[in-house]
Amino acid sequence: MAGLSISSVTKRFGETEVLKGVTLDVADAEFVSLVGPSGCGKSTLLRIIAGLEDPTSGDIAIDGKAVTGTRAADRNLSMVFQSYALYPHLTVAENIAVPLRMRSLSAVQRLPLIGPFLPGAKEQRSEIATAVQSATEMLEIGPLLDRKPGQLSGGQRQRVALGRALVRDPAAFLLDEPLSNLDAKLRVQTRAEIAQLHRRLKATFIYVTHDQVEAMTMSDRIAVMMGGEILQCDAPSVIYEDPSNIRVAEFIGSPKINILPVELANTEMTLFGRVLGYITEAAQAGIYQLGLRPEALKLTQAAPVVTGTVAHMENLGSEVYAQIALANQTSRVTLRAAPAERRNLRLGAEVGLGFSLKDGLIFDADGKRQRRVEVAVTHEREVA
Amino acid sequence: MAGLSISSVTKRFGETEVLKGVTLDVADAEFVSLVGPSGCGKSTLLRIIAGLEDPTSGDIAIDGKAVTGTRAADRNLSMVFQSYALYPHLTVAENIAVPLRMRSLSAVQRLPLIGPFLPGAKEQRSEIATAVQSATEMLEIGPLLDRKPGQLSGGQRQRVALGRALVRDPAAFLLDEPLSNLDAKLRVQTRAEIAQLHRRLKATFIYVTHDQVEAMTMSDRIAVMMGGEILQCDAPSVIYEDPSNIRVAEFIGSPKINILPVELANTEMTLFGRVLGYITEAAQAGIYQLGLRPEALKLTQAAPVVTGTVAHMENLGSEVYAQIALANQTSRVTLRAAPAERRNLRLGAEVGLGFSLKDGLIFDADGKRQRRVEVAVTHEREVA
Amino acid sequence: EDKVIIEFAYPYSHLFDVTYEAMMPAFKEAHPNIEVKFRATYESYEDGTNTVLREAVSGNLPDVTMQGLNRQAPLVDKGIAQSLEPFIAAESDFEKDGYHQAMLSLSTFDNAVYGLPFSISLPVGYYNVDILKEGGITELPQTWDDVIAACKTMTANGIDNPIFWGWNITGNWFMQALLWSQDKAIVDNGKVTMDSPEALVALEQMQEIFTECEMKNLEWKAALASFSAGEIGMMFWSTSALGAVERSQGDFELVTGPFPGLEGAPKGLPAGGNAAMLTSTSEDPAVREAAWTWLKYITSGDGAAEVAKTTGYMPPNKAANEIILADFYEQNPNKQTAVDQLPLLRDWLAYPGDNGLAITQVIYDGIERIVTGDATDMEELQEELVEEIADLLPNG
Amino acid sequence: MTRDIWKHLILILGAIIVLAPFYMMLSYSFKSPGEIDRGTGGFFGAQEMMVDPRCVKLRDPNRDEIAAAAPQYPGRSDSEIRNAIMAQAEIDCSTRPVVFNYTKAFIEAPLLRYLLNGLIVTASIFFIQVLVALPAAYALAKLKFWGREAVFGLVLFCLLIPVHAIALPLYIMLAKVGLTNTYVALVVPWTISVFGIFLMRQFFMTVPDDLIDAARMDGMTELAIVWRVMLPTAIPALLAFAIFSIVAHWNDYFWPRIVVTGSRDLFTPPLGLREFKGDADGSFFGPMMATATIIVMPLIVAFLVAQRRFIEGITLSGMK
Amino acid sequence: MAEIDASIAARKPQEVNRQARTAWGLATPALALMFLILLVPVVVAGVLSFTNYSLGNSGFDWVGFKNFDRLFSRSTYEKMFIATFTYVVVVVPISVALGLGAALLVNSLGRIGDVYKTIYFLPVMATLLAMAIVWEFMLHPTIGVINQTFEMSCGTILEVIPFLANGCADGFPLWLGDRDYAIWVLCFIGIWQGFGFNMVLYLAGLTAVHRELYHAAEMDGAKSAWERFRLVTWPALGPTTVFVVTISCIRAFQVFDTVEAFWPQGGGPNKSTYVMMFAIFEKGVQQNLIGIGSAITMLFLVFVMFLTLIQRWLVERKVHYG
Ligand SMILES: Nc1ncnc2c1ncn2[C@@H]1O[C@H](COP(=O)(O)OP(=O)(O)OP(=O)(O)O)[C@@H](O)[C@H]1O
Ligand SMILES: Nc1ncnc2c1ncn2[C@@H]1O[C@H](COP(=O)(O)OP(=O)(O)OP(=O)(O)O)[C@@H](O)[C@H]1O
Ligand SMILES: [Mg+2]
Ligand SMILES: [Mg+2]
Repeated sequence: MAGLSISSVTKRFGETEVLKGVTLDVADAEFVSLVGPSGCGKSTLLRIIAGLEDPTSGDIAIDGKAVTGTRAADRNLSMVFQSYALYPHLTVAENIAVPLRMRSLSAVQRLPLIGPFLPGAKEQRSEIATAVQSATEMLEIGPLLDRKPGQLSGGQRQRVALGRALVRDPAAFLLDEPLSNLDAKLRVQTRAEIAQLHRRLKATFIYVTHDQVEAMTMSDRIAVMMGGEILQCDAPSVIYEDPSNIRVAEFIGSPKINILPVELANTEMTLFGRVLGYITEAAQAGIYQLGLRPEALKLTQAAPVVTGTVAHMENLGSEVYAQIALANQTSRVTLRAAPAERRNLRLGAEVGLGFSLKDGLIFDADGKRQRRVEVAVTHEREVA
Repeated sequence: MAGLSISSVTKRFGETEVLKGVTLDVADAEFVSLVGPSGCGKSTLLRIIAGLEDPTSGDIAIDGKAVTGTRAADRNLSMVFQSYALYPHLTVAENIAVPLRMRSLSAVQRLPLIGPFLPGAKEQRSEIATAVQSATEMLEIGPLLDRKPGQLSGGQRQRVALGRALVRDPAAFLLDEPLSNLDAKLRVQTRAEIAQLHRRLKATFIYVTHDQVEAMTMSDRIAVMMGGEILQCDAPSVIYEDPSNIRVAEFIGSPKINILPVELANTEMTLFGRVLGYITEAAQAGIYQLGLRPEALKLTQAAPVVTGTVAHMENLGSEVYAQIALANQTSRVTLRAAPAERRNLRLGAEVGLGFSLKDGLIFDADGKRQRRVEVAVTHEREVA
Repeated sequence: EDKVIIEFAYPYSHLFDVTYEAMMPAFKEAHPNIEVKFRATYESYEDGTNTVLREAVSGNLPDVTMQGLNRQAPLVDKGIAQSLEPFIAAESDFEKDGYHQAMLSLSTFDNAVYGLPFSISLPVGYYNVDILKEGGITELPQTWDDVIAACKTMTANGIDNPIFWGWNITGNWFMQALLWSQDKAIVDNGKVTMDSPEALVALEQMQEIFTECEMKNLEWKAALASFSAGEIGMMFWSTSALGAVERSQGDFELVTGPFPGLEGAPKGLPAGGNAAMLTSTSEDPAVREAAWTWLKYITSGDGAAEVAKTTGYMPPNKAANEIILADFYEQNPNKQTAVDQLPLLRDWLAYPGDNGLAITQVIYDGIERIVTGDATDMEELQEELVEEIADLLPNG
Repeated sequence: MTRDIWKHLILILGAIIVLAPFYMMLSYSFKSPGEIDRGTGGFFGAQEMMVDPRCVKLRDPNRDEIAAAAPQYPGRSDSEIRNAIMAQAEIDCSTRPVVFNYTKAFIEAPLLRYLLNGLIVTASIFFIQVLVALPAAYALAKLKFWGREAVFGLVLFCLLIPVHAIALPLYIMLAKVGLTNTYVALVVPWTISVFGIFLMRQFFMTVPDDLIDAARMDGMTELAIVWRVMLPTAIPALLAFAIFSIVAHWNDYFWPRIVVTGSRDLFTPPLGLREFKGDADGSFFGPMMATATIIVMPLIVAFLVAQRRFIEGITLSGMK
Repeated sequence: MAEIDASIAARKPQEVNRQARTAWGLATPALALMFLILLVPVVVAGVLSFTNYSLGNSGFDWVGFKNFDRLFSRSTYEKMFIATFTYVVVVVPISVALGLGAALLVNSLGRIGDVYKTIYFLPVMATLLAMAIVWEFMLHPTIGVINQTFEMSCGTILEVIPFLANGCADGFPLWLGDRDYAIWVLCFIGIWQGFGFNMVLYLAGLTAVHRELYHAAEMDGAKSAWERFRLVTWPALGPTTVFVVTISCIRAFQVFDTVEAFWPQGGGPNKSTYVMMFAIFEKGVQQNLIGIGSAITMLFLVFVMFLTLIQRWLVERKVHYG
């Protein structure tokens, strides 16, 4: 149980600088998700925390103690590898038991022939067996205990890798996309199990994922990483609702946030030449970007802010995403609608869209969030 | 361009029967997604179609011709492996070029030293280079062309694997979870590219995925596989809205469908002792199961069908899932709500729920969909 | 009672194991307090010498060792073998034990005896009477000219392989045989006499035999096999191989005959075989005495008799004849041939200096060039050999 | 299937060439000396009775013995008596060649003892070699450290050193500490196998780094990684090494003959062959071939057992 | 900034030390034994190569480079180089290729392949001393099976082959006693004895090939076995090949046992098989000229080291590990 502190860690592979000074403090028992585009350096950061890779510069501290120079085996961390890295010669049960055997049995007790007969070994072995048993049951791989990794499906391998990490009680867990190959049902279930484990063990978690649902639902904080830097690290709702950067806003949320160009001149904010409102405080005039989540857009017949035609529809069953090609513009916006609204959203149908400006996020031309720009709304156009 | 027909294929690994008679016809240019729990046999089926594994019994036909005994290389299919299976000694560019080189260059033209100087080789080589170029640009791995797979991140490897499959124009594409390690943004983008490729090439696709959004949005049909059998294969909306089996209904949709026990006696349907409606046609009396999607449940103060307390909340930013522990019952139901409704959904808050019976799916005790049970609704309790 | 243990090593187990086994019971009876520990046998004479040299450096020499006759000199030079004179002096009736004087001289260096010969062999002719008959030869040849003539007759009569001449026997044995035939020692006064006219005669004689008889360059195992298989008419070789030839002899009549000479009978022939040397490093007089007792026992009387009976070698000591039957040789006429040649017995000489063995090799290579037809001009060859040998001599 | 037939044809042709000498060896181990030298008798030889010369020679009577035996042969001359005794001896000493060859192998050369020595020596050598070489190979393959290239260069250099060239200094070193003519002398010079280091290093290079990292996360020390991860995943390579090491030292003729100059009790199996070697005086090929056949048998059995463990594609199957 | 730099500077060596310490720790037993058992004797040999030491002598004289000087002036040593090179150049490529070929064929046959595996490995397992005797019998010019087999072809259609025609007319080669054939016989036996071992090494190497890669190659249209070999097998066998080639080369340079068994005296007809190791043995052991023997050893080492370096430089660049 320990906090982690990562200070200005950089990492180069030859010419390429993969991490460009990452600083992150993770409190004891905190669950931090690490999200970011593929190749941004998440796995590398994890490996550096684990001590498997040396940072080019910067320091890692676990529980306040600098661990530079401490071997991975001595950092007492547990990790799921993106590539699983199962021991090919061991069965599922043995794979999962390895970290326990390594840490709880003495070298003598581990000996193949005499080991089992040493004093104390028997109890410990049965303890290990119990732990393995409960881990495999939780991950629904109970019937596979005697298989070798080569005889497992992709998802089963991933679960074994997860089991091997979760069976212990380390200072912190480092999980690198541990659920990517699981089906939705199992994923939800495992997510819940991990969350529960987190609560029970009060362990620190660093959790790399591409699944925003996972990140949003499990984390205390989400760290959004891009191009080797952490752009923002905040509570999930803050990340979603109050991103400090347009790249964070664009990255989080699916479908992607709609970005519309707005202009600020004097105190007027205009979209496609149409005044949206007046700003209360003076701000630099110029082109700004207005971010609107798909759920912020509403279909409306009466006095729509923008109009367009339905260009594309995606029906997820529980909801519908519609892409609307804006009239007289090249850009499209995406709208999230309830299945019931499908009848209004036939392809090619003309629709009007409205939104409440308070749901909008304003960024400057560089993508920096402009929190100071407060808009006094002139005409509300919400639909019921 | 060809249809695929899989007829009663079975597969055993030693004792375990992995496929228990799978029959599936895929039309030419159709896009079929294969979903199902981890370990249900999806990859195995794909490998059998590809000709990499022999079925224990059953037949595969491509384009009407039985391909039993035809080698994988001669079936002209393209595949993404769940484990990527990149050639470790080749660069990204070379990896992607392999299928083109193998099929468009003659053995002599491929020779390392003299090959490039043979007549026609130069044009073909530049054609290949162009194809590789466009594939890598589409997948955003352009800058990595000269790296070896060992120097790539997990998601980058997956994209290379995908590139290698998509660079060709085969009879059919077999993709085994090709996007599992990509971030949401890239995933949406790649999904769109694959959909576009599908339209452009009019190729047949069999697409294994755990991501329901992918399955729902890309497919012409979704085949739901469980325990080595295909339970249902239908258009996405049918699968979601009109599943023929409770296992399909439970598997598709996240959060999971809520299942409540209802009783049918005479012509009355009751839930927890409360009459929901009357059935028009006579049906066998007994216990049935009522399936209600989370979005079918509505918060209501006025005359709720069931009441309960909020037990757990998950905020995804764009929407909120609330688990409601039903009053006087052990079971919980999940509710999908808009972020705006969050204020009503504080943990521990008492809430009333209503639903429209026409949104409910009725299954018998064995989980078979009971389509004949038509309910004459007595009291509608929808909320505005 | 005090048991004295001595260690003893000898070459060629399958030839001599039986000899020692046969003499052990009598020895044990005569000297119950001496225990002889047999060391691992030497694989060959060369191996024997090398092993002793190594053991001399590392300090674990056996008490008594059997060495090839031509290998004694280096061991004496290097001070590893010890003079037997003190022991001989202490024996009252040593001469009576009846060593052939010629044999004793084989192991005498600077007028001191360093070894006692144990088993002696001489070059002889092995003849396949059936082939000779088929080839039209009825008389055993007496000179090399006879041999060559016989070859020609036989070849004319369709015999493919008339002869094998054992030039490749270790230590330039046959070269020395041709020189001794002319009563010339190959080492004289510390000089190798390869530059003598006799040496040239020897070389030319060899060339004549090899070419005129169209002799194939066989390796010795192949030669012995060929002869045993009845493919070769005449084989000139050591008597010691008689046992092996008889053992695997095919269906033909075998006789041995005296070694031919250049003109008439040879004037001398080099002795092959091995001699027992004292190499004990023990300070204990009892051990040394026991070693001498053993050494004397095996080379005289009872011991020597077993050599005659169990091997193709001749016993080193006349006393042996008292123990074996007088008509032993009548019953084994093929073994008689060598005995008949005993008066011709001469030293199998070692070349002087550290390079002695290298000189052996130079001459071996030279002869090989004759067999393979690589060297045709014998004078030239002689010159080359002389030059190379001069290079290798201690003061050369 | 036709492809396979074609493969079988090639392989069988190769097998015939490879096997021919073994066929001969086995055949010789059955035959009498004459049949061997003459190349007759087919595969199994005619198995006519043959006389064991050693047995006969040992019964060759001396003058005294003939005198002692004289009463049994009244009226015969000494040489007639000797003839009679020898005739009886020849009858008593007759055996079938196959029996002769194999009994010689086991009795004249106490082959069982030699085989046991061989077992002790090869097993100890292999055990120590693995113990020493594997950690070094692992360090060279998977750890980054200053001087790695130099160490590897040294390994390569040592690979070049021919045993024959260093045998003498080694022998003297061992003699100086009084170890010649001991098992130790047979084992110690081979405890370091640069061959093994090089071989295992090459195979360790192909083990994925992630696997090693996983082991580190699981709390294994580097030494534990060597035995618990590298070794099991490189089992085929280890088997290849085992085969090499065991074959080389089981059959080694050169070194044992240098250090074992004392009692024959320390002989390793191939030295048993020398019992029948006579060079220019003629060797005993039948028993020699019988010995050779017996010597190679345990190796063949070991190989058959070992090759069952050549499992396919073990290294990467736990990886994505 | 300065602080950070200082901390980097302070930490870096310590961290490198950690890996290095473990690594050295793991390698130390091997290194210690290597020095004691291999390098010390080599140094001793190096020193002796400047002397005229002979075993049993109480001392020795320094002779400078005389021993080395000798090596280059005698025609015998020229033959030594020719024999050694011929052997290496013939045996290495063929035994590596045959080993690889056999491994691939055997591997593709599955269980039945085990039979061939065992058979091909027999020559490696057999005691050379005994096998040499068998070969001598087989190669016997008249009663050996080889020439007898050739003789059977006399008078048949096979006689159109010049080799057989000559043999039928003038007798078949003496093989071991024939200066034109001896070296080839030596090579043949070297290959016969060695390729099985290469096969086993390659078989071990083949187990490290990811099976899924073959599937990928199939899907990519690698139809022929050759294409799959080029695309998957050969690159995956890179590390094995480096090993096999290096070892085969070194073993070929060190060929000795066969020569000693066949031609214990002199190194073959007209020194046609007088390979380097035999020269070392002949001088250093047989003739007890330790000085010259050591000099040849030194030359041998320098020489083979040089070639190994070149070869590694050529091969290693192209090999992909893991
Ligand atoms: N070689 C094998 N031996 C035994 N069982 C195997 C073997 N390969 C796969 N299986 C089993 O077959 C079943 C189906 O495997 P498959 O890989 O097809 O699953 P999948 O549907 O692709 O699962 P996932 O979504 O986890 O990849 C699994 O339960 C797996 O354990
Ligand atoms: N050994 C290496 N040599 C060079 N570049 C490397 C090496 N390993 C990784 N990289 C690069 O470093 C970057 C970060 O890799 P990393 O594995 O940390 O990404 P990631 O965030 O985990 O991505 P993903 O989500 O795709 O797994 C990538 O661009 C990758 O190409
Ligand atoms: Mg990653
Ligand atoms: Mg799968």
